[in-house]
Amino acid sequence: MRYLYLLLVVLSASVLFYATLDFPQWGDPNSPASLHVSPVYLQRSLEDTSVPNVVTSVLADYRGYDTMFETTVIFTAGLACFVLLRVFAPKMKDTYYRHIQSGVVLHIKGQTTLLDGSRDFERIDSRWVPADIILKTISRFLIPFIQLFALYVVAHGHHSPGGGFQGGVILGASIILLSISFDLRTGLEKIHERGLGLFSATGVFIYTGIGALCLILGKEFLNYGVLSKILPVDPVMARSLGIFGVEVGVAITVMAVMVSIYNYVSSEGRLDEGL
Amino acid sequence: MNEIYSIRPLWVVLISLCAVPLIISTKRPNLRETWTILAGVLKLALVLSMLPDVLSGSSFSFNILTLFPGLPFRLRVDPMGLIFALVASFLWIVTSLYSIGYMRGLKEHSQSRYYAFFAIALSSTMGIAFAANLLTLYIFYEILSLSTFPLVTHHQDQEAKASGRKYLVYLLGTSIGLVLPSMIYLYMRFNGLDFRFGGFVPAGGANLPLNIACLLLVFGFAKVAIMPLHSWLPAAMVAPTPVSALLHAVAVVKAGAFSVVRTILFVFGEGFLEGSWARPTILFFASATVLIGSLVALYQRELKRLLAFSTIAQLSYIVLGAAMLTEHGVKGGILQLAMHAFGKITLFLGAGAIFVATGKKLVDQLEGLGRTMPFTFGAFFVGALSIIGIPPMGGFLAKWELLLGSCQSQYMGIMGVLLASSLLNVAYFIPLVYRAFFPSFPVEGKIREAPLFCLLPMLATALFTILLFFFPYPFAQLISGLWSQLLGG
Amino acid sequence: MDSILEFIVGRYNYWLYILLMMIGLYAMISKNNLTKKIVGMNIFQTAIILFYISIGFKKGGTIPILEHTSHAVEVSHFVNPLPHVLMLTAIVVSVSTFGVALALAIMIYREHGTLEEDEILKCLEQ
Amino acid sequence: MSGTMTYHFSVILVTFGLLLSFITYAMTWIKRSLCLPFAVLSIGFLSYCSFSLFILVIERGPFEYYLGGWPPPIGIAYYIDELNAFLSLLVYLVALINLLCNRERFLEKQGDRIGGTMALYILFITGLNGILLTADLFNLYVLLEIASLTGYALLAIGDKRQAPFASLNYVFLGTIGACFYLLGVGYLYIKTGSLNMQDVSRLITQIPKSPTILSGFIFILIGIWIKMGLFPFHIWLPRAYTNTFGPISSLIAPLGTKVMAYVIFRVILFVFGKEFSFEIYSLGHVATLFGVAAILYGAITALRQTDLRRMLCFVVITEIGYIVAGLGVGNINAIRGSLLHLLNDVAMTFCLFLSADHLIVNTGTKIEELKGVFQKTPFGSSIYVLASLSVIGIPPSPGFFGKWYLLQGSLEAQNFWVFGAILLSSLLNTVLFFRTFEEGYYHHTESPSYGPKKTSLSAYGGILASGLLVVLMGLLAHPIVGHIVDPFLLRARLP
Repeated sequence: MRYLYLLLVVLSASVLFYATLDFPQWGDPNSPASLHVSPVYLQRSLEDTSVPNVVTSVLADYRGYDTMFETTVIFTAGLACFVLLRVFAPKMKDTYYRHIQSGVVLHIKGQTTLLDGSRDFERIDSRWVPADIILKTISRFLIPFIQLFALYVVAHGHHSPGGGFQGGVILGASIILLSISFDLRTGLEKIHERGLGLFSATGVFIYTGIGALCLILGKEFLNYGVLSKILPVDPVMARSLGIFGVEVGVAITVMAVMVSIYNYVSSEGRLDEGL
Repeated sequence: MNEIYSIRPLWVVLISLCAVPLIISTKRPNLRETWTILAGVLKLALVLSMLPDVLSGSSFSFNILTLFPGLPFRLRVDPMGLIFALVASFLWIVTSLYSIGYMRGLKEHSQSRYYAFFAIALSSTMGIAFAANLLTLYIFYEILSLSTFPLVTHHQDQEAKASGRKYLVYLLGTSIGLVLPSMIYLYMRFNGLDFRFGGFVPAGGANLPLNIACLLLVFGFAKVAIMPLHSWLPAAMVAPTPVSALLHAVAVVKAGAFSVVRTILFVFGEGFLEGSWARPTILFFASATVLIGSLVALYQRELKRLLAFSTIAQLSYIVLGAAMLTEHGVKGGILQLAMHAFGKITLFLGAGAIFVATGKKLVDQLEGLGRTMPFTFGAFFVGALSIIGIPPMGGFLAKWELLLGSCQSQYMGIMGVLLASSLLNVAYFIPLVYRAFFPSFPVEGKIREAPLFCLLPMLATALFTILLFFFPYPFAQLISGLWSQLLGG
Repeated sequence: MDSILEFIVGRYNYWLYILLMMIGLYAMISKNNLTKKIVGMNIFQTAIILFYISIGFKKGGTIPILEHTSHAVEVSHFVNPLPHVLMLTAIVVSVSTFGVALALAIMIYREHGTLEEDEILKCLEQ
Repeated sequence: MSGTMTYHFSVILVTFGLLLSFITYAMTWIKRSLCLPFAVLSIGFLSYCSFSLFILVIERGPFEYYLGGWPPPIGIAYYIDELNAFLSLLVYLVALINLLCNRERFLEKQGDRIGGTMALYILFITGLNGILLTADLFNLYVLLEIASLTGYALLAIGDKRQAPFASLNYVFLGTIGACFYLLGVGYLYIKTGSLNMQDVSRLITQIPKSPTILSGFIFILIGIWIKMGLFPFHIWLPRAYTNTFGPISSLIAPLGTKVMAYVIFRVILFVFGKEFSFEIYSLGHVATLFGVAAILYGAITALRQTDLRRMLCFVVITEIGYIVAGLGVGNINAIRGSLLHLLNDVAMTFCLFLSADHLIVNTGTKIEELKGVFQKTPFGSSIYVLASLSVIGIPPSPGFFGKWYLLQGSLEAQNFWVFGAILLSSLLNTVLFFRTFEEGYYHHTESPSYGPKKTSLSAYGGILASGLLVVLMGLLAHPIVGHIVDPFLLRARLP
């Protein structure tokens, strides 16, 4: 059987090699790929959209429609994890609470939500291991900076490498860091499952909504230029702003979905203690 | 000859279909059967209403849909179709009345389903009769196969299962495996499949693919039960007797025979068949079927199986008649289509009446029953005589024409086949009837007849068998009209 | 000889992606452990990303971020932005597929208590 | 204004699908009980859009839609013609009927997760629609992934023991398929520099015999073939479709594979072109080979199945075989036949899976458990019979017309392999379906308590609607060919 697999792999590889015979040299500036459409992007990006980062302008404007679906793909992944993994009825029979100041753990037989509101107690898992103090301190210290940087990456996508996806991922990572270094419940306290769900839908909604807004204003879908009708700017700047709006939407969705995928996967959908 | 564009043919087809929802939704048996009878009467009336015009040489036609380029779903009423429609729609009423007696007498289950599928089967029979091209005919032919399946397997037991399987394998297998490819080939070649008297295939019988296509069509319409594709018919005798009577003496098998006649006369025609080798092949197989079918019938112990083999033999008469391609042959074949229907249905109804009254199915058990059931056996006798072809029964006319036709044709051997078969018919029918009336043991003479609903339809068909000998007017007229069309066209 | 060498060296990025891709493909079809298969899937997808990105590269080109002042853009100075854009999408797709695959793997583990394919199949046959 | 608005329906169809699915999911966190009614309304609205779009295309002929206002090859374009507009209408109709029919069952099965499930449901059909309408090779890939990801997730709902594993297998194969497609697109891009279908097709004619283009062709084909479940790339299909939740199988089985089959036609006829595929490289032989193999394999393997839904999966494989074999024969009638069959198959397979699911709910998944089901639920069974007869190809059901053209085309091309395989498989399908009919039919009991499980009126309505769809497709076969399939073939410059 193993030989069959190897044969299959070799077969595919040989087709790949065969295809390569005809390829242009690596880095050849005169390859067809570099001559047909891409020069247009490089030449027109500034005058069309006033965005110096051509990757961003292609991403969110010339091929903005792809990117909308790309965001939807992310959203879908979060949705899929929700549908597949989320268990609404927890199977845990007993509940454990920890008194924060003293570290005493209360074991309560049967389900209870009696102490959930109390600030002195936190609900924990039976296999709970106290979070490390060094980890906690450092991450508490780092997370604001990470988040600030994330916002910068989102906002500065027009001028430097960055944009919604990258920023969103960094933002999500900061929250995941919180969940890892403390526990999942702490992360969920900062941003609840409901919030994540709504955020993930809102982000994509912003993207698609901006597109639909262009439609309502009488032009093609995602034709940001028409936004100048409602914004006090000229069509080129309107495109730039449109791109920015879209990037924000992307960032929100990516952040929310990243965190919720982590939440569902790490807790097998129970959203209890996590890793 | 003028064509009348009218929706009437469509109504003839649809009327029994419209009755189906009524039949299914009605819970009360009386009302349900009223719907059936009502639909039958309306259908017959509609068919009859077209008779005068068709007799005067017009034809009705109606386009329903276009199926393929140059190939509409089209109905057309010509004399030949009208003959078949007349026979089938008239006998449907008779059989429906009979069914009431039979089904109630035996307290059968699922009677609504029974009547509903019967109605669908009749609709498709009318469709076959009025089809204007091969594809339309094929469509109705398939619907007929499928709608009769629940009727054949009505008892839903192991025996019915085996027979139903055979029924479908033969009928669907041949129609998909043989008719469909042949039809597609013809369509590809001639860009249309419209029936035309004299055939749309041009003369020149040596063409190999066309010969094969012809044979595929003739054998593919396996409802005509030419050997070796006959064995579904005896198997289908597990059905309740009215089903056997109407479907396996009239609607289904005649639909097969009708399709074959259409194929021979209206698709390929004289010009092509004259020199082809397909024709002798057909004649050979049909003759063999006539002889073997009659011979096998001699050895049957079960009455309905005997009748089934007799049917197999008699159906091939029709094929023989059409394939002879002489005036009298064709006329005889088409007359046989009508006459055999009346004769055989009488026999089947008789068999059913015997079963309802006494529960007896085997030939041996009939001995002496003629004494207790004189009317039933009287009718049975009339039917048997008609099948044999003895005047003054309608069957005689058909045989007469067929014999005349065989004299005209170059195949004199067919005459021998026909005569030999008649003798065999005598051999299996006459002793049966004789022993029923003159048993070898004494029987007390108390008359115990079948229910009235069974008896009356049977007597009616027997009466018609005789009447048709004296007044074959509509049929004979239609057939001559058909023939003059050939000469005119 | 030189031309062959040049052919090989001049296209080394392609050889790399083929190698990477075949590693991924082999892992995907031959490994017994579902996690390994998922990892193989990821390698497989990454190889394609490498392929696309290398299409876009131009010798002497820099990242496609322009200056606001420059008017005439010398196209050959900037690498082709389109493959980057496409691959951003492909990366996202591969992350999402990875997420869904992990979710499915967790479901499988929950049900069968193992991620070894043969054990699962044995379990399913019963 | 209304005219331009209908013009925008092409994009509304897809993007509002997204918007509505986002809202459906968001409702999970606001008011869960509204998710399902909202989803039904959304799909209803989208069906309406799709219907208007179809009418527009029929009236005015095909048109392009530039997204973001950028003309292709710079931007992404939609290309809407009669065929994909009609297919998209079918997709929405199927989704709508299926959802209406199975509302209660979804709610019962998914409970609090219903919002997410409905969002996936809408996203799935939206993805399929995007695939149908787009004229951009890469956009097609992204939408393919949306349809696939939602498909993986939806298929994993169902039998807990089997479904996730089957779905994960599908993930692996589906990813290989999608990646092969992506790689193929990359090859085309490296040689042409464009992603727009029309543009690529223009540029390819200038470099006819390039190994790269050929490899791209091969990879794209294999990628799509994996996705559409063509033998021998079908291995994911039976397991995935068998073990999933019934209403999901009746959504995905008819739609997923057929839309991918459409992509094959789109790519071969409109990107690579007839000359490239059939004359320079002999796609005809390869496709015939695969098609005939799929037909025979599907028809024969189906006979061996004991599980009803699994049996139907092999029927799907056979149907895919018809479509590919028709493409392989390559003359106008055969391709007409396979496109018509593709359209009809959406309706037929849907009706088949939906009614079979109804039977399964009433009895069990095994064929032998069907005993007496015809008596138990005569209505559902009769629709099942209707759909099966259509698959067998009894006239005047839709299945017959597709087969007719396929047979005619293969006869004209004197391709007796395809001709024979289609006839044989029709006969085998007859045996196959009558085996299930026999189980359902020959078991008569007199007991009055022998009724179907409680089924809501809307479920019966849905099954009836699916049956009507089949009947309608059969009756309208000629106009469909004349107004939908033939213009498509004309533009593909097939004689």
